[in-house]
Amino acid sequence: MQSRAPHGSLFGQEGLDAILMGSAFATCAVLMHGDGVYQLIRDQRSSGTSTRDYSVSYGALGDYGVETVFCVQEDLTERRLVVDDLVIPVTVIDRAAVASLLNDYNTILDF
Amino acid sequence: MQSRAPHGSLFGQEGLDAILMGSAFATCAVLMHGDGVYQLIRDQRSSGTSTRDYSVSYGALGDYGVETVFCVQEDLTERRLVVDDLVIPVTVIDRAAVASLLNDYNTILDF
Amino acid sequence: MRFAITVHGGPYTSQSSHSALNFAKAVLHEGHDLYRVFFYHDGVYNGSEIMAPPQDEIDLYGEWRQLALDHELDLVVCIASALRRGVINPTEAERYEKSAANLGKPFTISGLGQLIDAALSADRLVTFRV
Amino acid sequence: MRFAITVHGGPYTSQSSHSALNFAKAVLHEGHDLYRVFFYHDGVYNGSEIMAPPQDEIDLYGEWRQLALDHELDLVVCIASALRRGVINPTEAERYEKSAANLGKPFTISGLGQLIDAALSADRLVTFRV
Amino acid sequence: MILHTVNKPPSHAALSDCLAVMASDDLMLLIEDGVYCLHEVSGDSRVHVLTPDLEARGLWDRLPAELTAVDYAGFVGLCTRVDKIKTWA
Amino acid sequence: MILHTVNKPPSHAALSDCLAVMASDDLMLLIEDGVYCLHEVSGDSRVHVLTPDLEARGLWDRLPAELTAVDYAGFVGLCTRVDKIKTWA
Repeated sequence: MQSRAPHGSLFGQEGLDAILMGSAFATCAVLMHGDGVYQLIRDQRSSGTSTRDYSVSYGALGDYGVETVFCVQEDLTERRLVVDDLVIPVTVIDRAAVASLLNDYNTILDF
Repeated sequence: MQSRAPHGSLFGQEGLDAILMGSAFATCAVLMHGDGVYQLIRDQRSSGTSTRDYSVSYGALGDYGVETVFCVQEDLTERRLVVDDLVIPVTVIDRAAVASLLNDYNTILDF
Repeated sequence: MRFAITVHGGPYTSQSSHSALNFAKAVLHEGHDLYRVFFYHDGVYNGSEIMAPPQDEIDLYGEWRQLALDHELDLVVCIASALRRGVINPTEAERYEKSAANLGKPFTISGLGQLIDAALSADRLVTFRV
Repeated sequence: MRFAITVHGGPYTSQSSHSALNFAKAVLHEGHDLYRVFFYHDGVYNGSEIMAPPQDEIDLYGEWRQLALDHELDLVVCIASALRRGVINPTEAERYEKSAANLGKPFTISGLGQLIDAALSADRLVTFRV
Repeated sequence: MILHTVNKPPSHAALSDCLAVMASDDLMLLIEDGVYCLHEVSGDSRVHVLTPDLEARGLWDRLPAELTAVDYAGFVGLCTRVDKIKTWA
Repeated sequence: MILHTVNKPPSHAALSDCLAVMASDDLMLLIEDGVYCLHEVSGDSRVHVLTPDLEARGLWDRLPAELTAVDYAGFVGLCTRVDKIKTWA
């Protein structure tokens, strides 16, 4: 579960590394929660900040066997984002559905 | 200007160190802003967390020549605090008065 | 029951190291197993043996070290997190031609697979975040 | 005009180091003086010469080092912040009986008075926070 | 059944994010700076508070009656009562 | 006259804390994750936005017309126009 904006801190980038590693050993899904959805915005160009643009690596999740990337509709709306703004296809759920999603998995890795 | 809660991070403790050092060289005042007011709550006992209780060091500010410790009334009210809850006497100002306070000093050190 | 712990915060900077240490002691005191403590993000700084905290503050590296020796704990710093932050053992110091190494025993450097293994092998994974 | 910069964030972990470096370059490029860069809190980790970031990422220590050499900058890490976080030079390593030192040149270790001096001596102090 | 830990004061999104997705039989534990949230969750019997963090912040005498104080052993005990732990920060 | 920098997204208190104390002739610069606040301050001509941070976050084409984009040289220039800098984080 990713909850931080990219570039400002390394949590998103190191969180994605953990997701990619986890998918090699178990069935994984990713929930981009709250500010975490910012990580998926298209056309990030970080040459001017000297940080790494790792958003393209989300495109590789499918190859790693990650089933689904979830976003919360309310998180998108509050941030004036729509699914077409994002670098990969996502499954949009209502905030009310997050509780049951968390129940569907054995372990939660938080970043 | 202190803006973080104590114990959870080291910003408050290291910020106070900077205030004490600064008072040796220049006229200083301290504004405990937002969550920063939590640093002044009485009777902090940190033996169970293994963090340092530095709140008592605020009592030494007067000896170091720090003129005034300011708190914002709205910050206190939102946190259900009154001046009697605090470890030192403070000067309470309205949020509307912060702008002119910032203008009264040459440099602002933020923590 | 078998526990695993992940620590994300740097020592002293964030309370997460203190909390994780106190939680680890309670896990062991309550008679549970502690499968591994995995240090990720700034948590890897906990493994530096060259920290010199003030005498009246807790020695976090020393506390982790003693707890691990007393209970044969597996303390692992993530290699990717550690390399970029300058927490390295003599092997990595030589490989990357660095002037010194600072990772203290019994901390070891390993990959993210150790985090996934801990998450899958333990009954409960508890993360201490910044 | 004379600038001073304070950095609170750890390298890579927080963007504040990247931002401070880019800002410092712009200050110099625009023809201003840069009186001092003072590293406080986790900012002191910027002075570690044993960081080994991935090859395709910026080498923050190396960039600070080169900028300081090119422009005779004063890069100071706060001694109190640095000691507790394990960023030390050979003198401190000996004093505290530590196995290694990791502070790279031209970074120096000094007291908080250097921050106050920078705040008073510079026309503008800019802080890069976490 | 999930144990949710919250370690940030009410000025951060952590508490409201947590409350928005917490199930009725889930448990919450306020730790670190999360203990400043105690007024915001008064009356919610799902909520526990870590005593050492409460004492460190001078809030020991402010605990609302409906909340349960636990020490680190109690924190471990809460973990054994649930299936997994979700952290909000 | 003060330059206020904000480096956190709207989910944090930094922006609202800043707006609450900003004088009418002060300036604001959104940097780092602060650039996500651009919708919240649209129409406020005191506000500047750091271009490299905007580009890094994929927001370059979303800048409201009333806001001014500046590069790092422009950031330095803003510092010379004010008496001091206040940072919100």
